[in-house]
Amino acid sequence: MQEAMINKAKQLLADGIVDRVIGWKRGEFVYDITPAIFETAEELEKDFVYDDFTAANVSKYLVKESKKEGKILAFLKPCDTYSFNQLIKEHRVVRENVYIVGIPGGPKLDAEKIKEKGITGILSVKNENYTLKIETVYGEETMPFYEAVLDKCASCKSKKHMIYDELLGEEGDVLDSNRFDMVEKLENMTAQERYDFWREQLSKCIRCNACRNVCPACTCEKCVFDNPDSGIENKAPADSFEENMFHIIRAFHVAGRCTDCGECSRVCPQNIPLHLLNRKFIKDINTFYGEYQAGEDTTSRAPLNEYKQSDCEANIVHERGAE
Amino acid sequence: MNKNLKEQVLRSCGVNVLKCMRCGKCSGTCPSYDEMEYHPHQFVYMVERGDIETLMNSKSIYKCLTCFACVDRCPRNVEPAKVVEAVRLAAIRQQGNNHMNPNQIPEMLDEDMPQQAIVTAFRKYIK
Amino acid sequence: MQRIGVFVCHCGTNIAATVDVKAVAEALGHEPGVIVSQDYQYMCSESGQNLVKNAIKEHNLTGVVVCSCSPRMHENTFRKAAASAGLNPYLVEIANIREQCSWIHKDIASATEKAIILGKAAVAKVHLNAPLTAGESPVVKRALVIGGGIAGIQTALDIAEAGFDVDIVEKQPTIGGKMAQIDKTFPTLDCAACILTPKMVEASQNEHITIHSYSEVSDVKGFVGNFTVTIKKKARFVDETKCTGCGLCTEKCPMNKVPNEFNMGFDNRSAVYIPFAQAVPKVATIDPNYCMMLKTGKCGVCSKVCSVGAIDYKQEDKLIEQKYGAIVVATGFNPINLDKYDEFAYNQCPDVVTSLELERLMNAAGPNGGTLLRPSDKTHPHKIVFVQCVGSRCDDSKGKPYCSKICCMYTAKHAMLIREKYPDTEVYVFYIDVRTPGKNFDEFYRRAVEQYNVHYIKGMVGKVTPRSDGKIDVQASDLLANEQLHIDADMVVLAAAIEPDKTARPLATMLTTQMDTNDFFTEAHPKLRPVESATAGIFLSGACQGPKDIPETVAQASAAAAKAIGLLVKNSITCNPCVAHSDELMCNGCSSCEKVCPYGAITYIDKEFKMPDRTVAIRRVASVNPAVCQGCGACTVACPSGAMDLNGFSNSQIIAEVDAICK
Amino acid sequence: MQVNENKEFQPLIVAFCCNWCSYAGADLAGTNRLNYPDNIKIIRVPCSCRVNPMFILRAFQRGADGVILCGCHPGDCHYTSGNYFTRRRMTLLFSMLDFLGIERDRTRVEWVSAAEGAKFAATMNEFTEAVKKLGPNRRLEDLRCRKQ
Repeated sequence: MQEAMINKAKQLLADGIVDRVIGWKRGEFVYDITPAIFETAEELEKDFVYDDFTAANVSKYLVKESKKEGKILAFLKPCDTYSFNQLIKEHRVVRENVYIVGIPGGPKLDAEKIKEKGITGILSVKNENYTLKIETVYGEETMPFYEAVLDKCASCKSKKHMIYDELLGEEGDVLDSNRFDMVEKLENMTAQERYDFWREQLSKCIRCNACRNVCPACTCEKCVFDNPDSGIENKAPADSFEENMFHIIRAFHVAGRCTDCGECSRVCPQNIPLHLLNRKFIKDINTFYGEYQAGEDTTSRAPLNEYKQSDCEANIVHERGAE
Repeated sequence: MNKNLKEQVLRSCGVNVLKCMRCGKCSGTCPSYDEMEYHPHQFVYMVERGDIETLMNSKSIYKCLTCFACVDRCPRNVEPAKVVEAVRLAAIRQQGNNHMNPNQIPEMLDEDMPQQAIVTAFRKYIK
Repeated sequence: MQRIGVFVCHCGTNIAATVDVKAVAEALGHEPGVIVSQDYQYMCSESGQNLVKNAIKEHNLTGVVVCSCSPRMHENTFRKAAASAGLNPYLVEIANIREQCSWIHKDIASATEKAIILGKAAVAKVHLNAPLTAGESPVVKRALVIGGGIAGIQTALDIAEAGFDVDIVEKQPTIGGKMAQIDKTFPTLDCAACILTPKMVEASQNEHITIHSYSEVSDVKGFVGNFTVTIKKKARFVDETKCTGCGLCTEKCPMNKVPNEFNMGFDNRSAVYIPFAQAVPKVATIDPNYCMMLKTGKCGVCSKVCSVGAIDYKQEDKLIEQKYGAIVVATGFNPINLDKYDEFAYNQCPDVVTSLELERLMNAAGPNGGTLLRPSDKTHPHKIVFVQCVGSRCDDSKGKPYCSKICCMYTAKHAMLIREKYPDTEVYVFYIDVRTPGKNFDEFYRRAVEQYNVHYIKGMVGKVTPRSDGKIDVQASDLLANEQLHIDADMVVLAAAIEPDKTARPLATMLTTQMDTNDFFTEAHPKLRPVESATAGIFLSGACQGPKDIPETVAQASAAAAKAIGLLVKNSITCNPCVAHSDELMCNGCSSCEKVCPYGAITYIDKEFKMPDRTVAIRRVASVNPAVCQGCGACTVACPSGAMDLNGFSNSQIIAEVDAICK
Repeated sequence: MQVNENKEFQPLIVAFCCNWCSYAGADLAGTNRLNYPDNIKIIRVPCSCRVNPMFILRAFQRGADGVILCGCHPGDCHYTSGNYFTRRRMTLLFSMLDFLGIERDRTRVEWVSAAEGAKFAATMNEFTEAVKKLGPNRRLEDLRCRKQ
């Protein structure tokens, strides 16, 4: 795939269709793949990477990139196309300035999960018939591919591209995913258990803002948490309440806009399952107001910007089962 | 008025009789009208009043053809045929011990008995 | 530094009996920024107000808090007092210590404590109050009426009468609407044309009224007092200014088998046509769907016979842009399509007709010259059955949930007219309820029964079956006699439900006005503002707002005109200053706010921003029109970045109140 | 949650009331001298849709034990549609607070018209009782503020 993508990018650059390419390059470690801009064939040859660790969603970068002069080529995985569509809906990207090549998505790998197995000093990872051959400084190790899959890929919702100019590889389908299983499990706990669960998780938050910075729905020019007039400005949580508040408000601000790309949890250095908050909103929206998938199209109204006279009352929350 | 009976009928037909606006289109459309002592709109009204025994004792419940013309044409989706059916069911259920007792099942089962027959027996056995 | 004055009112004993007002004044005097804190017997009295005014002047106050009754009662009083003393009226806050404290609590200690907290919240808020000035926006002295039926005509005439220019946009080639098709009107039985056509002529001759017939509204921009509307004048292929309406072209046109919609398709017209004799404007229109010249380029007869050279096959749709101060919607109604009611055999049998069709069949200018004949064989009908409530009062899945209101009366009218003209004809009316609320309405219906011997039968028709002998079998139940009937009728007339015109919904979107689920326009308040839409400057006239008969329509039309005139006489309108505003630096241009704004007050502009690196970036940002915004604040919560805020109830003000209460 | 036996726990409750219906309803309750507890402190907002979830969280942060939001009945909003948006927003917010294990009885939305003074008083009595039962808000509070 990587080869095909480099060739496609080189061709589009050569034909003058695009001026720049957003792709990925490798950082210090093999599993450390980050988005990068390429402008020449040479740069592409040298650094362009697309492998099992290439999970980063580049849609958000296009907010800035698409406003620059010239056209940019973006390789979007199915999940990324949802984010991109949502950004079009919110007028955050200039569609005409982006040439989208749809590429097949994951499942992508989570280096943390490999490390959890005690495998460190990773030099290279190869997938051979769904067994990972891992070369480390201490010798070669193996582990089953599926045990190292990113959480967000394990509950993949769709292999279908929502928007593209051109497609590399086969088009997939929208999947029946099990993504709400964990939300449901939590819902079935008692309030105290849920409280304990979230205290344990959210108390780990170090407010590095990685979730906010990676989130394709968090594209505000200035975040309310950085704005002294908003009344909730804060740079770092001083207490447990502020730990909660940041994540509640963030989830609320992206409610109905979050495409469930799962990047927030992927980048969280503390491994807080932040996507569960977003999924809770998605699940509630689906149950209360009908199925809605943000990013599926570019025109529909977000559920929070819409209403029906027959909507349920807020006390539905109180009536749902006992504590 | 028998409140339990009314509740049972309403539950088994699932019809909201209060939706009826008394237009009589059901009776206007009913092919068995002249055969019936009580007519479709009366069924709806009498069930609403709880006057169900009268209906159960009337031959009218067996005259409904369940052609569903009334269901199709009712402007307010009241579905009178379902009400008639529910009253008929209430009458059938009360006809003595004509239900099979679950305890009786095992001795009656044999290899060839179709599953559906067992289910049906719960309703109509003995009759 | 803030210099705040606090004034605690005793309200006689209303407050002072349960709240220790002196303690409240004392406690609030220690709040930061408060430099004067007083109590007084009756703060709203003239001497009380003078106390406030003098304190403002003497201490050069920057904010005033009055602890008294509900702000719904005296907020304006104190704002005016402040203004007269030179303090911006929006720097006054009220702490409600009567309705929400002294009147509901008995214990003096806790009531006093609560009053102090409420006062502190008001002080905290007033710290953040900004002086607000009500803006003004000019009013264009011209009105637009959309729809040229009786509602639109009446509204236009009334507005013109007051001396304002008014344009009527009508999508048909002539104004007149449904009323022009009606034969007689209830309950007086006078001829509809005789009372309508003079109004049509009056409208065409009024110097203040411009009629854009065969035109549609294609775009609406702007806001109250200053709408910019694009009107599409559809090509009629006839030069309106030249055509004299002589009608020669319509006689000579070889394409003369076009179903005549004015007569509900019972006869034919030609491809070039004038809808009816009294049409206004009386100008021919070429129907491009049938004209041979336009379709194949061969014919040209009309052009040859036209002595003034008015025919222009090259004419194209034209867009006109015009500014208006007020818009009146008068898009009217249509009978519903009866396709889904098979049981009435409307599509099978030509002798089953709707009431509007019957109007044409009985009209002297109709297809039979006023003699009522069966459409199928042109024979005289001896038995006619009327069916009421066809498609009205239904479950949502079966038709319209509402009562169409006019059917009971026009059916009585039809029945009566038929019995009067043809005493040998039996008339049956099947009804569910006969609804006749209106002046002389029930008397009218009783006359049909008692004097004209119309057979009213309570019960709905179940099935209509055309028979091979030409008769129509009508099967129905007579609920009162408790029997099922079969009537062998010659004709069946269906009182079809009425619904808003199909153009109403796209129009509502353009106007950002609201509609109910049945596509009727929603009035700003069902009781108190029945002819205004919730969008300022847009008024509702006639059946577009709900089913109405002619007198109600005319009454509402005049009411809408009065409201529009009330707006047009002003040179400018004062806006509520407590409106939303967007901080451009923070706005993402995501369009969330626009989606929740009920007034369409928010638009987006592309604005240049100088970036820190000295480049210039163009960003889409929201801009609130203060003349249109009503200050609900829905946008402030929809805005994820917090760029949107509300004057008078800003995020920081409300949070200051929360903090003061929760301290 | 343990309630102090000796001294009855007095919750602090913030009520956001829309100017046109509920605030007027509260005034009517006052005019009719219908008692409700002094635990209730009302903040006036133009419309229930003005209430940002941040305000509610802020109240909890600063030590409120319950927050109630009152608006016009659906269909009666002065601004025609504000309360419909409120309803969706608050449904989702409350559901989220519940998901985080915050006692659901600490939050409520109630529709009170300008004519329903009695309903306003009854609602406030009921809500205060419900919050009293839950005891002090420990799961959502700013520890710094309590220490003072």
